[in-house]
Parts: sequence; structure tokens; C-alpha cells
Amino acid sequence: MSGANALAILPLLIVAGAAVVAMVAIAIHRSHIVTAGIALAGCAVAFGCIWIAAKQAPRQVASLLVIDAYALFYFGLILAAGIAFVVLAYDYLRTCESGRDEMYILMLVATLGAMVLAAGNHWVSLFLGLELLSVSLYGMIAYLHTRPLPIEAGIKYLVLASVSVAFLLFGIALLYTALGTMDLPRTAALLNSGAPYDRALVVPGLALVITGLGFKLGVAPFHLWTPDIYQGAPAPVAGYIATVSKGAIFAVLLRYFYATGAHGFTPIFVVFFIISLSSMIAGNVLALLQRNVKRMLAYSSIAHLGYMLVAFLAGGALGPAAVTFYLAAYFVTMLGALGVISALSTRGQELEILDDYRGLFWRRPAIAAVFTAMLFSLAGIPLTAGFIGKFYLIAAGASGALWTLVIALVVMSGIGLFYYLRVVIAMFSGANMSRASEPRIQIAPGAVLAVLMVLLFWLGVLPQALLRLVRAAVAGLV
Amino acid sequence: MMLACLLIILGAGALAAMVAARWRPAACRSIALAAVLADLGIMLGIWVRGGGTRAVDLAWIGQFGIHFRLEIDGLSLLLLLLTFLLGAIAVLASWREITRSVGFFHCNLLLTLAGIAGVFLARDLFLFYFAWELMLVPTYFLIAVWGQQKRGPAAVKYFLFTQIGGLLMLVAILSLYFIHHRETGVYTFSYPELLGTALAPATEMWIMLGFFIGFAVKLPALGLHSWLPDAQMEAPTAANLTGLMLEVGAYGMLRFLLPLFPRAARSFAPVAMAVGVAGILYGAMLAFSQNDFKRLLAYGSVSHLGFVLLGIFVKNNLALQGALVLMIAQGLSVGGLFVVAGVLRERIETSDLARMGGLWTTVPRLSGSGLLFALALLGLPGLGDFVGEFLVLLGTWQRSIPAAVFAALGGIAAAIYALRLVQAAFHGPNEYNWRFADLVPREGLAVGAMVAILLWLGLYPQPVIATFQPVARALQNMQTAALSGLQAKPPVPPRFARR
Amino acid sequence: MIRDALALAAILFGLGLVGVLVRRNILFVLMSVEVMLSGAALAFIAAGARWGQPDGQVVFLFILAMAAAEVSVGLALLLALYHQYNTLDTNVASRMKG
Amino acid sequence: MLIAFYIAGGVAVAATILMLLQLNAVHALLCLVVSLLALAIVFYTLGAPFAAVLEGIVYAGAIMVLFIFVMMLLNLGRAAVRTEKLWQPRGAWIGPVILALVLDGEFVYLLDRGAPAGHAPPPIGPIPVGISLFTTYLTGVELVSMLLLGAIVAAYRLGWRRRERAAPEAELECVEEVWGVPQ
Amino acid sequence: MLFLLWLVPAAPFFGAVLLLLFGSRWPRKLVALVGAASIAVAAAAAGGIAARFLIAPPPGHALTLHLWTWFSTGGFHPEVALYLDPLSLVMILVVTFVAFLIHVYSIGFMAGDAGYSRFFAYMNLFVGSMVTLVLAGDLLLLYLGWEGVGLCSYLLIGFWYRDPANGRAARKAFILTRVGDTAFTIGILLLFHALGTLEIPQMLARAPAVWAPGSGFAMAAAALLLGGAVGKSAQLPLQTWLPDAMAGPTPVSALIHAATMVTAGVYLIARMHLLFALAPKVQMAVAIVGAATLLLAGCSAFVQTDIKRVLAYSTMSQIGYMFLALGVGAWPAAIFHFMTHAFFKALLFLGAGMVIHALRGEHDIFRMGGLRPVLPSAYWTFLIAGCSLAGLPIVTAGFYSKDWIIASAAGNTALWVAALVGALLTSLYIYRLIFLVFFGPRHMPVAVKPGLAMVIPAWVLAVLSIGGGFGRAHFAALVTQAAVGAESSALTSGLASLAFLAGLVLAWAWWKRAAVARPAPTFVERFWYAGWGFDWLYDRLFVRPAMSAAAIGRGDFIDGFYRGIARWFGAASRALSRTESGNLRWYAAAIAAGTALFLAIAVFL
Repeated sequence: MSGANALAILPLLIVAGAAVVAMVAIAIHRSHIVTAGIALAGCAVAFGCIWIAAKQAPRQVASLLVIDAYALFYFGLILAAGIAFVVLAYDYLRTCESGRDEMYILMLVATLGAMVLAAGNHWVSLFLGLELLSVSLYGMIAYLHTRPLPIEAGIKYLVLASVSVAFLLFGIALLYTALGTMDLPRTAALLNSGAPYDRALVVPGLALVITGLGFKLGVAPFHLWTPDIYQGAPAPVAGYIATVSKGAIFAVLLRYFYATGAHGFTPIFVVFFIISLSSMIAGNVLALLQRNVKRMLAYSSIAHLGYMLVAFLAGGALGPAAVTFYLAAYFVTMLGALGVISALSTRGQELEILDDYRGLFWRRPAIAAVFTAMLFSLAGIPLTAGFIGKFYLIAAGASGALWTLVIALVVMSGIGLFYYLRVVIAMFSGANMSRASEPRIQIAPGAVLAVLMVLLFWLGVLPQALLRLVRAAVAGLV
Repeated sequence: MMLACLLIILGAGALAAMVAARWRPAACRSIALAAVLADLGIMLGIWVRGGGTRAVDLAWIGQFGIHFRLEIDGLSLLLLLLTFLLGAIAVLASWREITRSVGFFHCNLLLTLAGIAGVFLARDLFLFYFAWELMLVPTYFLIAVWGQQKRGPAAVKYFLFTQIGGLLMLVAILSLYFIHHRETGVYTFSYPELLGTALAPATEMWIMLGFFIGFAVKLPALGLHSWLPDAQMEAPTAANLTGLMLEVGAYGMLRFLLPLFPRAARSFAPVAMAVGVAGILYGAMLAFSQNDFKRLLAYGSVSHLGFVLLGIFVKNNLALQGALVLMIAQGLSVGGLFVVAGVLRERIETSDLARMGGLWTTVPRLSGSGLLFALALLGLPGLGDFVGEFLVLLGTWQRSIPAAVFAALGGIAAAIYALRLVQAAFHGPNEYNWRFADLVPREGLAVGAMVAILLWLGLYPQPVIATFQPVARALQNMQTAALSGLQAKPPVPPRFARR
Repeated sequence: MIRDALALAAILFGLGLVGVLVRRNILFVLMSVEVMLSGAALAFIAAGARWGQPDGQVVFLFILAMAAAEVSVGLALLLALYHQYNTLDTNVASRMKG
Repeated sequence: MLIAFYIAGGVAVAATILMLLQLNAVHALLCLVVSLLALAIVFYTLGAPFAAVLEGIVYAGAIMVLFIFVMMLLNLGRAAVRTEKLWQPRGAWIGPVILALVLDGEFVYLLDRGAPAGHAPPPIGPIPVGISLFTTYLTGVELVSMLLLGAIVAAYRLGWRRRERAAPEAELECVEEVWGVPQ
Repeated sequence: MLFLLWLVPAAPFFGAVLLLLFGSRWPRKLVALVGAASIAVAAAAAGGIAARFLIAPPPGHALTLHLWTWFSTGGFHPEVALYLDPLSLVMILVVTFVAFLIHVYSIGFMAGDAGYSRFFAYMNLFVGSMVTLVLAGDLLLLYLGWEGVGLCSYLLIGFWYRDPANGRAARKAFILTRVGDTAFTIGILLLFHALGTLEIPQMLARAPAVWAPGSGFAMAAAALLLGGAVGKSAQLPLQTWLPDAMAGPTPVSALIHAATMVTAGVYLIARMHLLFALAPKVQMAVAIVGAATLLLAGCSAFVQTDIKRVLAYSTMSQIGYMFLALGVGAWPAAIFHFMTHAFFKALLFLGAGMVIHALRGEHDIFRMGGLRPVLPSAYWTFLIAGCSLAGLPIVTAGFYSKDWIIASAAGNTALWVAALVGALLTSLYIYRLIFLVFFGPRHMPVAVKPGLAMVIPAWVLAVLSIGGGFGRAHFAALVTQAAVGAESSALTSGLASLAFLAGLVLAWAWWKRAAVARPAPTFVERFWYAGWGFDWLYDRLFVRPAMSAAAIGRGDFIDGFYRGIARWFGAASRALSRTESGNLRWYAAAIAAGTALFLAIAVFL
């Protein structure tokens, strides 16, 4: 491996190294703060190394990975989310049991997986990245393994993820059978060259790949696991799943499907169309009467991925940029929302029932304001990142003339308001000035939430900088 | 920069109110009042000077061709004046009504006003949509936090309706944006540039419908009105006056719908007019059957805004002028009644008409002003609403005699519900033995100002009409230009014809 | 033969799926998942054989490793589940719903 | 070769079906081992001797042993068989089987349309596999190592039980309060 | 002097504004002073203007005083302009003068009332509006006055607002007249679009040029104006509000519901008589409406038991005369009758007011009786007014005006007969009333004697009721600006006198019998009593359907539609959330099923 390659994948190396270092550190001496520090430093340094890697970009590394602007952009997102996660998880686990340190190793491995996904340029790297992510997530979800719900969530996620990966593998096998290569550029070249290929195998193979990816994204009809896992997993982990896991998979979706132009194949288009439409409907409808806030956020994430698929399908000049921007906004928002839940939990007891939030604004105005902002962003209200994101999605949909989906997006996100506002209403209801039962927000998660909130508004009002980045990132995709 | 100042003052006032509440709740009322009055003063100054403010145009999100572009003309000016006036009255009316988290309240109130002002000033479609949506949130809070018992659902209903309508409008805006790009190769949301974008008839109709729904929800046109009664009933007075200001919907139609889609607006006009007329009658009928003061008013507004919708789509000078005068007058007359309802609610903690009655003896001044506003509402000549309604009718007659006749019948219905309101609240026996204070000077000032302006509008509306006249004429010219262009244009789009 | 191998893979895959869908015992479910994975592995072997490339076998190796990883975590979870719920029944482990 | 392929394939399918029908977990596991071994032969007939060997050693051997360990830990007896019987009424099979048949039907249909018939391919021995593994897929190997690391940590964490030891007062209290009676 | 015309409406308005703003804090005397004085100023101004007008008439015997342009847009420039010609001159004179008298009277009548200042404020507002109506040079300004008087009528009928019945009566009055007003509005729209202006002189000048006689638009316009007029003047079919309007204080009934406002319809048609001349059929309809109302109301008046309701029906009946006159084109006769009617009918109400005041609010004429000795001024003035109403030949004003109308109607036998029968009826019911109230045994003690404030205006009006009828030829010449005299014929006059006499005798006979034993009302009497069942009919036809429609509509079925959607979404949410069973195998099955579906799409599409 040449030095240039090493530099290019420096962020990956650092994250992997941090995992190992963390394990060694644990072996020497268990200290929560040290392990968390190592993870934080790992993510932060890796984040910093993005700029070093950027000097090498675009660069194909050892046939499996490609380091280009697109991958680096997602590295940035993933690592930033990782940093936020570490802080939130540190606060979350602080009051919990001993044996808190493994979380960070798992998280680093998962982050590595997500980065591999973002940089993957080969069907095998897709599979491996997915597995890295999944296996670590099993552990993270069921982390509080002395309680029933996390275990239940872990089991469900494990079995379903395995089944879906099996589908994915079978799909890749079909593609390989048809094309004789698992390399993405070559696959793309074959599919785009106009040379004859075995379409009867390729398209079903892609359909199976969609199953695998669709499961991870939690889009209908593969969405059923989402609420259970969000509910069972610790809040920071739920945030991690909602953002890093789904974001990385979406990165894959964009790169692999745009490269091959597969989203334009009629059957594939129809499949995504159905997925998008049914996700928007199912997610929003399911969330309507949900009284558990974490489950509600899970359903809403189903819907949001449905929205993103609209722009994904629209393609064109706007599609990938819209999706990528939306993802960034979604990272901020979802981390913020679940971060609030995380920051409000003590000893693993989370504030998840709607009634718990009644009058929160009067007791803890700051945190309630953050949560409100996050919910408004999810709802796509101006001044928040979600607004620009949704604007971009609709713009992409409109430019692609996907009117059915755009109208569905509009109507469904209107209906979606209902459940976001319900939480807001609860927080602002009743002038119950009684002493807060919620814990005082610690400085670290408070800072993270503050940063997220600033980002939320910054992206909502002055998105130019991020837009420029996003456009540069996706420029090489199509 | 004067125009940006309007928004900055409100925004700064909102922040200051929030901060001031920390140490003295009373201070934020004064801050809010000062901010609104400052804006009102600026607008009055501009009006007296006869315009002449420079437009503001700053690049905002360059990637999309989005500009921060503010401009003012007669239409914007009048509605801004109304907005700030109602805003000031809202502050006055909330003086005692709001006791809980006063700072946050005034913050929301000022932000609402900023949103509305943004809507009236924006000349960039994105900025307009941004302000349009932004206006929702603080209003939502005003209702959801300071409303009555069922405030939660009402606030959500309000938000849902407006948001869905708004999003449909966004889709329409974007379609226009892309079509404009296809035509010219320029990505821009700028209003002047988008004017005159050549559209295929079917496309124009669809896009126009998107705008129409967005505005019609806010107006509200019949069929899309069902959020209004709940919202008005539950909202605090300040939100009744500002956040739930229906003029923005009508403004949108005048500013965007007619100029951008003249041909579609023309072919759609019969439908819109029918909706307007039906709204007049249906709203009046429902207003009559309501038992709640504010709910009755809400349906009364539906009826009134039916006139406005009718006037807008009739589109001749008379009707447009009528629609504008009626917009302002209805803001004041219905607004005045909301102030009355608010005062009553603050004193007797209900707006249920069955719980009122015979209040005249106890509070003659309040009752008298209530009567006067109700008379304005039913279109008594000499008060503002009459001028508007009559002009609309006069204009409508040119387009459609049946529409004018049915709309005129709305006058009978208005008399029925307005008088029912007056008699149920102020006349009859005082069964519950209410004894409470009449209008205090602060409230009297607010009510008196509204009465005076209504009278002025009723007896000498010429300044308003003259201010709006250039805009109305421009609108008509645009219509005629577009329509003559339609006849002159060959069926093939010009792009191909040129080659 | 390649086609038949793929068909066999599909059949095994389907059988594994049936196991996942039918069996309530989590142990059987995990075993069925193994069957599904080996079905997929077989497909890769067949595909590799078709093109005369080693890549199929390489992926098989990866699948093998991944299966081992899955099983180890899965069994650990299974034990934890047994301790929590005193059963291996997946029907019982359905407290979260709605 | 061809005959061996079909026989082994038949055995694999049969053993898998048997596995599915078993009530006793150990019996099922044995069926699975048979199925996997048969699969190893299939691999061999497909010209993948290295994969065949690994299938036998790692899959049928190592991984299955894991299962055995767990079964021993759980100490499932006859009672387990009885409950297993209760859990698996006939009706439960219908839906899944139909679903699987549909899926398989689609597979077979698409393979029939698309897949090359092909003949017994030339074997690819360990050497090209190894070369490929450590050149093209080197990154993959590294990633698999990380995967195993993650799996180990996860399994370690999940298998970790709190032993009785003198914990700080606060922590004990915390644990009891939150999780009730210690396991 | 003539430029002071603006003072005529302005003074009452100013008084009203003062009273509305400060009246509640002022002492009663000041309130009364401001109230009456503002009208006095108006009356004085009117008088001065009249003198000036008669001495030195302006060119064309008409004068337009432009105050300001109301607004101006799109070719529509309604002016706030006062138009003075002989017709409006007569009107303002009568209106301001009678109003002044009634104001003075009210000072006494309303003395003990809590809403003293409110009363005078409304009354002043009324006078201002009425004068505006009359002087308006623009149809839109006329409409302003028109609605203004309607409003004041509403406010004053419901003056004693604590009794819901008064409120209902007021609302009924307002809404019924509003029905007519809507027709009027539509008429204005039509007129503007046809004639391009609403300035009355111009309109009237243009109308014959634009429309041929009998043309459809002219008919429609005239018919719509007639609609407005019947509403305001309580003619068929919008007459039912007037009897109920008697719920207001008696001076109100005298001023608004007898002397002035109810004759606004007459004024409107007289003002627009050129237009009506272009629509002969509508003009005929005016006459028929008048005749029918005249007879119907006369019959009803005969069987009423409430003193004010008798007078109310009488008013309707007399306005019927005026309509009759308008219908046959004799608008000067109508205006002349308006004038005499204003005098004697106001006087009748003032007399009735004195009686009611004296009997502490008693309205039932069968409980009165024998008041002649105790209330001499009331008796004498009432008698004079009654005679004038019934048309005591030669000496009373009513005789001359009515005679003129009957003579004008001679061209159409049916109308002429109706007019004569009407005269008989008039005489019959008014003498029945007089006998019942002032003759025979006394049933109730008299509590209060009317004060000077009440008596003096009555006597002034009594003088006018007698003397107001002379010089009708001059009157005709003045208002028409032509040398046409008032029509009259010996036959008509004789028959009218006969009718008067017959009525008197019959009433005497009836009273003699009724004084012995009050017979049970027959069906016809009950029918008449109920105003020919119009209330019943309208209740069934309009009120109840509207009420039930409102009751049904209360829930807002459009809102119901959205509620239905919301419910549907709720149900869908519940149904879908059943898929979230928490069961692992079910989830896996969903994945498999989804894959099967997508694979099928991939394979077969």
C-alpha cells in the first residue's frame, strides 16, 4: 500500500486504530472517561484528517475503496455524528452500570463500517461495511443487556439484519453471476456501455440488493423493526442508528445506483417508487397516534427516508445534492432530537412517553426549546435546516417531474406535522412550574445540543456554505 | 434599507422583550408596543412622503438564485399599515389578558408581525415563502400556549391546514422556477424576473392552482376554511388580530396569483367567483348558527373574505379596489369585535354567547363599540366595509350579474348574524348578573382608533384608494397585456416559432 | 450446472427463510439464518465458478467470517434473552409493539 | 462430478428440511451439520476445493460447536421438545412455506431465463484464492478482522454477567433501583 | 343662505356625536338641550333655506352643494353632494320641523328613562340620516341615509333592550327592510352600469335617453327600487315589521314609524318618478301594492286592541295611499299626503303617547275609555288628528290630500274604488279608536298628566293638521315647477265626504254595541288581527326553514368532511400499528413478502 493510499484512507485507519487502542486501554485499566476520550479523540483526529485525505482525492484504494469528495463529505458527517454520539453516550452511560467502555469500541467499529460504506467502490466493500456496522450495532443496541427491552431489540435487529444481509448477498451473487465482476466502476461500465448483459439476472439482483439496503434504511415494507429498535436501544444509540447507519446506507444508494444508472431501470424505478410512497404514508400514518416519543421518531424517520427517496429518484442535477443536503440536515436534527432524550435520561431511564413531556417547557425551558427546534426542523419549518432540506427535496422532485411523489411528500409532511406538534403542545401545556423531576443537563451534552441547535439554525438561514460543499461532493457522482 | 429596518426593529424588539421579561415582565409590553409603533411610524412616514423608499436587494442563497429582496408599493404599504396598527392594538389588548410568560408572548407576537411584514415586503418568491411559513410558528405558539381550553387541537389544525397549503404553493413556486430556468437558462426566484414567464396553458393552470390553494387556505375560501373557526375561537386576542390575519391570503392572490398567471386566473375566475359567492352565503349561514362570540366572528370572516375573493377574481378596477378596501375594513371591523370579545373574555372568562346578555347596562362603552363594529360587519354605509363590499358588487356586476345578485343577498345574511351577535351579547336581560369594568382608557384607545379609521374609510376612503390605484391599474394592464398576447400568439410556443 | 447450483442455493435460501418464519425457538431461527447465509455463499461459489474467478470463494470466506461473527453475537444475545425472559420463544420477546 | 453434485445437493436439501422439522435442538443441529457437509461437497463439485474444506472445518465444525456449547449451557431437556411441539402447530407452516415457494418460484423462473447453464467448471484451487485474498481483497481482510474484533467485543459485552462483588454503595443501589432483583 | 344647506344634516349628526361621546356623563337637562337644539338648528336652517328658496329660487329651481367626493375609482365617482329642489325642500322642512316638535315632546315623555342620552343620540342620528337621505344628490349617499335611518329605527325599536321581545321586533324590522334594501342595492348596481353615474339629476336626465319606455332594464331597475321602497315603507309584501316596531318608545313611533322614515319609500319613488315613468308596468305595480296595502292594513287596523298597533296599521294604510298616488303618477299628491300625514299621524302618536304615559304604559284600548274629561289636551289634539286622518271635509288637511289622491286615481276605476273604500275604513277604525279611548266609562285611573313639553308640540301639530292642507295648488306648482294644479272633482270629494261620514256613523254604531258586550272575535277578525296571516306565512316559508338549516349547518359539514379525514387517518394509524406486532417472525415475513413483491416486479416488469 503506497503512502498516498495510506494518507487517503487515513481517517479509516485512525478510527480502526482508535478501536484497537481503546481495547488495549480497557485491558490495561478500565476508565470510562479515558475510553470515551480515546473514542472522541479518534473521531476528532479522523475528522481532521479528512483534509489530509482530501489532498489525495480522488483516489482508488486497493480496488475496494475510493476516496473522493463524496466519500470525504460523508466521512465528515459520520465522524461528526460519532463525536456527538461519544459525548451523548458518555453522559448517558455515566449514571449506568460498570462495563461502560465497550460501547466506544463498538461505536468505533460501527463508524469504520459506515465510512467503508461511504467510500465503498465494490460490492464486497458494501457487504463488509454493512456487516461491520451491523455487528457492532447488535452490541450497541443490546448494550444494557441486563434489561429485557434492549435484549429484545438486539435479537430482533440481529435476526432481521442477518436475513436482509442474506438477501443482499444473494443479490450481489446474482449480479456477479451476470456481470463477472463485483467492482463498481466495471459494473457501471458494463451497464452503461450498452453492451449486452444479462438483464434478467441484473435487475432481480438489484432488487435483492434493495431489500438489503431497504432494511437498513428502515423503509417500507422493511420498516417494521425500526420503532422497536429505537425504543429498545439506548437513546444515543438510536440516534446513531438514525443518522450514521441510515446515512451511510444512503450514501451507498446514491453512489451505487447513480454510478450504474440502475435507478432509471423501469422495474427498479417502480420498486423505489413504491418504497418511497409507502414509506411516506406508513411512517406518517403510524406516527400519528404514537405516544412513545422514541417510537414516534422512529416512524418519522421512516417517513423522512421516504422523502429522501423522492429526490433520489428524481436524480438529475439536483437529486443527489438534495439528498445529501437533507441527510446533513437530518443528521443534525435527529441527533439533536434523540440527544435531548438522551440528555434527559438518568440511569438508563428515558423520558419517552409523551405525557412525560407535559409542561417540560416551564420546567426546563432551554432543553424544551432545543427539542422544539428539532421537531420543527423535522417538520420542515423555516429557519431550521429541515426547511431548506425539504425545500431542496421538493425542488429536486419538481425538477424531475415526479409529481405523484412530490404531492405525496407535501401532503404527508403536512400530516406529519400533527405528531410533531403534539409533542410541542405537550411541552408547552400546563403552566406547571413545579420542581423539575428531570435531571439537570450536564455541560457536555448541553454543549453538543447547543452546537447542534446553532447548526440547525445556521443551515436553516445561511445554507450557502454547506450547499457549496454538497454540490462539490456530489459533482463526481453522476 | 428602511424596509429591512422594519423587520430588524421587530426582530430586535422580540429579543428585547424576551430578555426584558427576565427582570420586569411589564417592560416587555412597552418594548413590544414601542417596536410596533416605531414600525407604524415609519410606514406612516413613507405613506405621507408618498413612497420613494429604495428596494432592498441582497444575495442570499446564491446557488438557487435566491435573493433577499424587499420592495414596497401601494398594496404592501396599506397592508403593512394595517398590520402594524393591528399589531399595536394587539399589544394593547393583551395588556391584562396575558399574564403567563409575558416575555415569550411578546416575542412571538413581534415575530408574527415580522413574518407578516416579510410576506408583504418580499419580492423574491423564496423569501416570500420563507416569511409565509415563518409567520405560522409564532402564531402557533400564541394559540397553543395562550389559547383557551381546546387550544392544542385548534393550533395543530391551523398549522396543518396552512402548512399543507403552503407546501403545495412551494411545489408550484418550484415548478415555476424550473420552467423559468428552462425558458431562460436562469435560476431565479426574483418576482420581477418571473413575471411574464411563458407557460403552456395546462401547466399554468396547475401551477396557478398550487398558489391558489396556498392562499385560499389562508384566506380562507369556502371548503378550506374549517381551521379558522377553531383557531379563532381558541386563540388569544393578539393572535386573532395578527397571526390569524386573513389579509395575507388575499394579498398573495393580488401580488402573485394574478400577475404571474393571468390567463389561468382568467379561466379559473368563474370557479373562484363561485367559491367566493358560496363562501359569502355559507359563512353567513354558519355564523348565524354559532353560539360562541369568536366562532361566530370566524364564520363572519369567511363570509367577508368571500367578497374579497370575488373581488380579486373579478379583476376589474372597481372590484380590486373594493377587495382592498374590504380587506382593510374587515381587518378593523372583525378585529374590533375580536378586541371586544377579548375584553369580555378577560372579564367574564367566556366567549359563549349563551352566558352573556344584557351587558349594555354594565358596560355601555364596550357594548356600543361592539355594536358599531357589528354594524360595520353587516355593511352599513358610512363604515369601511360598505365601501369595499359595494365596490366589489359594482365590479362583479360587470362580469356576472348572478354572482353580484347572490353576493348582495349576503348582505341580508350578514345583517342576521351581526344583529344576533349584538343582541345575544349586549341586549336582553342580564341573566348572569354580570358586573364588571367598562373599557379602560388603554382599551378605549385601541377601540377608538379602530372606530375612527372605520368611519374614515367609510366616509372618505379616497387616500386608500388613491394609494392602491397604481397597483390596481398595473394589475389590469398586466391582465389585458397577457390576454391580448394570448390572442396574438400563435399556438406554437414562441421558441419554435422564432426559428 | 451453474444454473442448477444457483437453483440449489435459492432452494436452501428459501428453506432457511421458512425456518426463520416458522420456528419460534430463537435457536432454530439462528440455525435457519445460517442456512440462508450458506445458500448465499453457494451462490457466490457458483458465480465465481461461472467466470472462473477466485472472487466467489473469497466472498465465501468473508461470508464465513461474518457468519461466525453473527453467530457469536447472536448466541450471546440468545443467552441474555434466556436470562431475561426464561425462554427462547420469540413470541414472548415482543413486548415492544404498536 | 455432475452426479455427485446432484446427490450432494439432494442431501443438503433433505437434511435442511429435516432440520426444520426437528423438535430437538441437538438433532436439528446434527441435520444442519449434514446439510453443511453436503454443501461442502457441492462446493467441491463446483470447483472450489478450498471453499469446500473451509465449509467443512469452519462452518460445520467451529460454528456448529458454538451452537452445541450454547445448548449445553441452556441444558434443554425433554421439556424443551414438548414446548417446541406446542410452538409449532401445522398451521404455522402454511404462510411461510407459500411465501418461500413464491420467492423460490421467482428465483427459479429468473434463473431459468437468465442464468447460464454452463458445465462443470475447472477447479480453482487455494492458490488463486489466496492471491486474490491478499491482493485485491486485502482491505477486505483487514475489515473482516475489525468485524471479528467488533463481534468479540459485542459478544463479550452481551455475555458479561455482573458477579457478586463488593460494589460501591451507590452503584448497588442504582442497579437495584433500575433493574430490580439482580440476576 | 343656501350654502348653509350642509348645516341641516350636520347639526343633528354633530348633536348625535356629542351625545354618544359625552351624553352619559352630562346632566339630563344638557342632554335634552343638545338633543333638541341641534334639531332646532337644523329646522331653522331648513326654514331659512326654504324662505330663501321661495324668494329667490336658484337657477333651475335646484341646487347642488358638493361637499366632497366620497371616493373615485374606475369611473365611479360617488359624490357627497346635497341636492336641493322643491321636493327635497318640502321633505326637509317637514322632517326637521316635526322632528323638532317630537324632540321637545320626548323631553317630557322620556323624562324618567335610564337611557335618556342614548335616546336623544339615536334620535339625532336618525334626523341626520333622514335629512341626508332626502338631500342626497347621489344615489349612493341616499343609500347611506337610507341605511342610516334603518339603523336608527332598529336601535330605537329595540331601545328598551332588556326585553327580548323588543329585540326581536327590532331585528325583524331591520332584516325585513334589509331584504328590500338588498333589492335597492342591486337596483343601484344596475343603474350605475346602465347609466354610468349615480348622481340623481344626471341619472334622471340620462334614463330616458338610454331606455325606451317599458324596456326591460328600466322595468328591472324600477322594480328593484320598488323593492327597496316597499321594505322601508312597510308595504306589501314586506309590511309585517311595522306593527311589531311599535315596541319602541312612542316618540319613536311618531317620528320614525309614522312621520318620516316609513315614507322614505314614497320619497324614493317620487324622486325617481321619471324612471318609473319609463316603466309603466312597475308603476302600475306601485299603485296595486299601495291599494292592496291600503285595504289590508285598514281592515287590520279595525280589529287591533293595542292603541299603537291601530296607528301602525293606519300608517301602513296611509302610505298605501301615497303609493297609490305614485302609481298613478301623481307624485305631488303623494308628497302632499306625506306632509299632511306627517302632521296628523305624528300627532296621533303623540296623543297616544300622552294616553299611554298617563296610564303608565297601558296599550290595550279596551282597558282605556272615558279619558276625555281627564286628558283634555290629549283628547282634543287626538280628535283633531283623527278627523284629519279620516278626512273631515273642508276643514282638515287630511281631507285635501286624500281628496287629491282619490281624484288622481279616477283614471282607474278599481284603484279609485279602493281609494274610496280605504277612506271609509280609515274613518271607521279611527273613530272606533277615539270612541273606545276617550268615551264611555273610565276603566283605569290616570297617573300622570302630560307636561307642557308634551302638550305644546301636540297643539302645534294640531294646528298644522288643520291648516296644512290648504294651498295644495301652490304646493303642486312648487314641487312640479309646472302650472299644473291639484286634480279635484266634485264627485270624488262628495263621495269621499260620504265615506267619511259613513265611517263615523258605523264606528259609532259599532262602539255602542261593543260597549255593551265585547263580542268574541270572529275568524275574519282574528285573521285581520294577525295582519292577514303574513307573519304566519313568512314564519313557515322563510324563518323556520332558515332556522332549521342553520341548526343543521351548525356543525359545518365541510368541517365534518375534514374531521372525517382525520378520523380516517386515526383508524388507518390504528390499523397499521397492528402490523407493528412486535413479533420477530412477522417482521421477517414482511421483509420476505416485500422482497417477493419487488423480485416479482424485477422479474416480470
